[in-house]
Amino acid sequence: MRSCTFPGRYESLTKIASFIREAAREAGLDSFSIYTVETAVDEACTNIIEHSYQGENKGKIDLSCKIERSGLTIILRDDGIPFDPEQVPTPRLEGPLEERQGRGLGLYFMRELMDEVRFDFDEKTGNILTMVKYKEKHKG
Amino acid sequence: MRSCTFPGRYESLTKIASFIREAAREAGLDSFSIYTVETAVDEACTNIIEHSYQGENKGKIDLSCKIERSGLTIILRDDGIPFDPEQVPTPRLEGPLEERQGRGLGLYFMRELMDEVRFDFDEKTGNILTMVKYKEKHKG
Amino acid sequence: MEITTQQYKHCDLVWVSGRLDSATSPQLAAALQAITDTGRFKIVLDLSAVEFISSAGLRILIHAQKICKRYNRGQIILTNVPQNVYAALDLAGFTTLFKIMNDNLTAVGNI
Amino acid sequence: MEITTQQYKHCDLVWVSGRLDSATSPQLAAALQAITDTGRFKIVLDLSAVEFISSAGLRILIHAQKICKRYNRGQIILTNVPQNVYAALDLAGFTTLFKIMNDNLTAVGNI
Ligand SMILES: Nc1ncnc2c1ncn2[C@@H]1O[C@H](COP(=O)(O)OP(=O)(O)O)[C@@H](O)[C@H]1O
Ligand SMILES: Nc1ncnc2c1ncn2[C@@H]1O[C@H](COP(=O)(O)OP(=O)(O)O)[C@@H](O)[C@H]1O
Repeated sequence: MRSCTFPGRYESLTKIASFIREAAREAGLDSFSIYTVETAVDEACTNIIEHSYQGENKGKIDLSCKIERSGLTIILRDDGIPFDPEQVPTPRLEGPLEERQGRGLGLYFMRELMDEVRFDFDEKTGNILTMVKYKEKHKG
Repeated sequence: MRSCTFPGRYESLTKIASFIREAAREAGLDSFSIYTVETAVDEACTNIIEHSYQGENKGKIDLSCKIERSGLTIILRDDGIPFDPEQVPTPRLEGPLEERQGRGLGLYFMRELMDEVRFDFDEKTGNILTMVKYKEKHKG
Repeated sequence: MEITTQQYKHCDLVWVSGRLDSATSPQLAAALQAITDTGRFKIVLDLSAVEFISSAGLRILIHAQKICKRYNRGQIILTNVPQNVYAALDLAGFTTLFKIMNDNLTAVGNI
Repeated sequence: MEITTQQYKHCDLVWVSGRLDSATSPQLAAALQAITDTGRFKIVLDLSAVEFISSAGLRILIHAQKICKRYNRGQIILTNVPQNVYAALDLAGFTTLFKIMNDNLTAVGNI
């Protein structure tokens, strides 16, 4: 278990990426899986800053990683507002340019790129996002 | 003194170029001078085929080289028609595109690129073109 | 992140390096807008040196593509797209919205 | 001598290698005419691999340039001109009659 706390601003994303790549490497993920984990965590942290805290420098992001035999578990904690992930529509991935949106891809990316994505909201613990990436052989 | 006879056709130009580059190298000319000699000889041989023989495969070109301490002397001989080099006008090297000609550059190139250019026409010997290129230090 | 822009007669070539995330994407947005603001809508975007792209980066691309393609004025062509960046484009369903070419010469010649 | 032609939307890129003398220049003339005969008059001519050019080769270039520039239709831009080839162009007073550029991308982008 390794943990680190980062200030809730976009500048932190580079450091968060290094931290998470390092953990993913140690967990034995292949290089493309490392990239997908980096992407999912970037999307999650961006959402915490943008939506949960509703802006930069409003709060912190706690990041913990558990390296297990089966893969990597990532836990992100923040003290911003909760939300209902079930209410978020899946983005439109086909159709003409004018009907496509640059918004609404983050959650979709997280779900597509990680094997498990779970949100827990609690007054005491704050918002907790748990994401798991399995190694190839532990999938399915 | 080295000599070689080539069939009077454009295909010979590559072989003539190799022959003359080799001689120029042995004469101790610098690499740009070698290129200028190659050019002058190409122009001279093209003129022999085109103007003196008035076409390909009408006669031969005798090429001789004298390597001297001061540089390289090249002698080209053919049995075609004579002409008066004095009657050839110098080409126009300035002015707008429409007034410029692709023709008439060969003789000018030979004279510019070589240190000496002399034509001798004689019923018995045929047409003889003598061109000399001096090494840098023997110039002027 | 570094961005360089080269203006040609027919188009502009933009080269961007580093991470395209929420922190840096506004710089790319500004560079592209600087071009479209002058009425130039044919842009070749060389992604060879992009190490990472998030949905924030993709958002910039699709927004700029909408600006460029409006009224058939132009387009953004992507070149030298690294495998990881391509995977992100693909996941977002964006690969059909951009011409993707192997080199800048082909893109500049055909835009 | 080898000649390859690449057609772009805006122009054609012609790459020629070897000797441009009286024997081979007609091939280049034919390649250029094949392009201009289809009504395309913007040609980038990459001379990087030309080892030698005589006045016969220069003649082809100026003739094709006249065809391309007539009625402001287009032009031939020369790229990657080797030093020896440049010297021949210069001797003929042709360097002012062609745009000479360092690379194909710049030429294709600006023709
Ligand atoms: N951590 C979060 N806290 C609060 N709201 C969130 C969070 N993550 C996502 N959301 C909500 O879900 C929506 C979709 O998020 P996402 O798919 O990342 O796209 P985008 O951020 O571009 O809107 C957001 O607009 C926001 O309303
Ligand atoms: N070897 C030659 N024999 C006969 N006439 C020649 C010869 N060389 C040159 N000439 C004449 O001189 C003219 C100019 O020659 P040149 O400068 O090489 O240009 P071009 O060959 O393009 O006409 C030729 O058109 C031809 O009339």
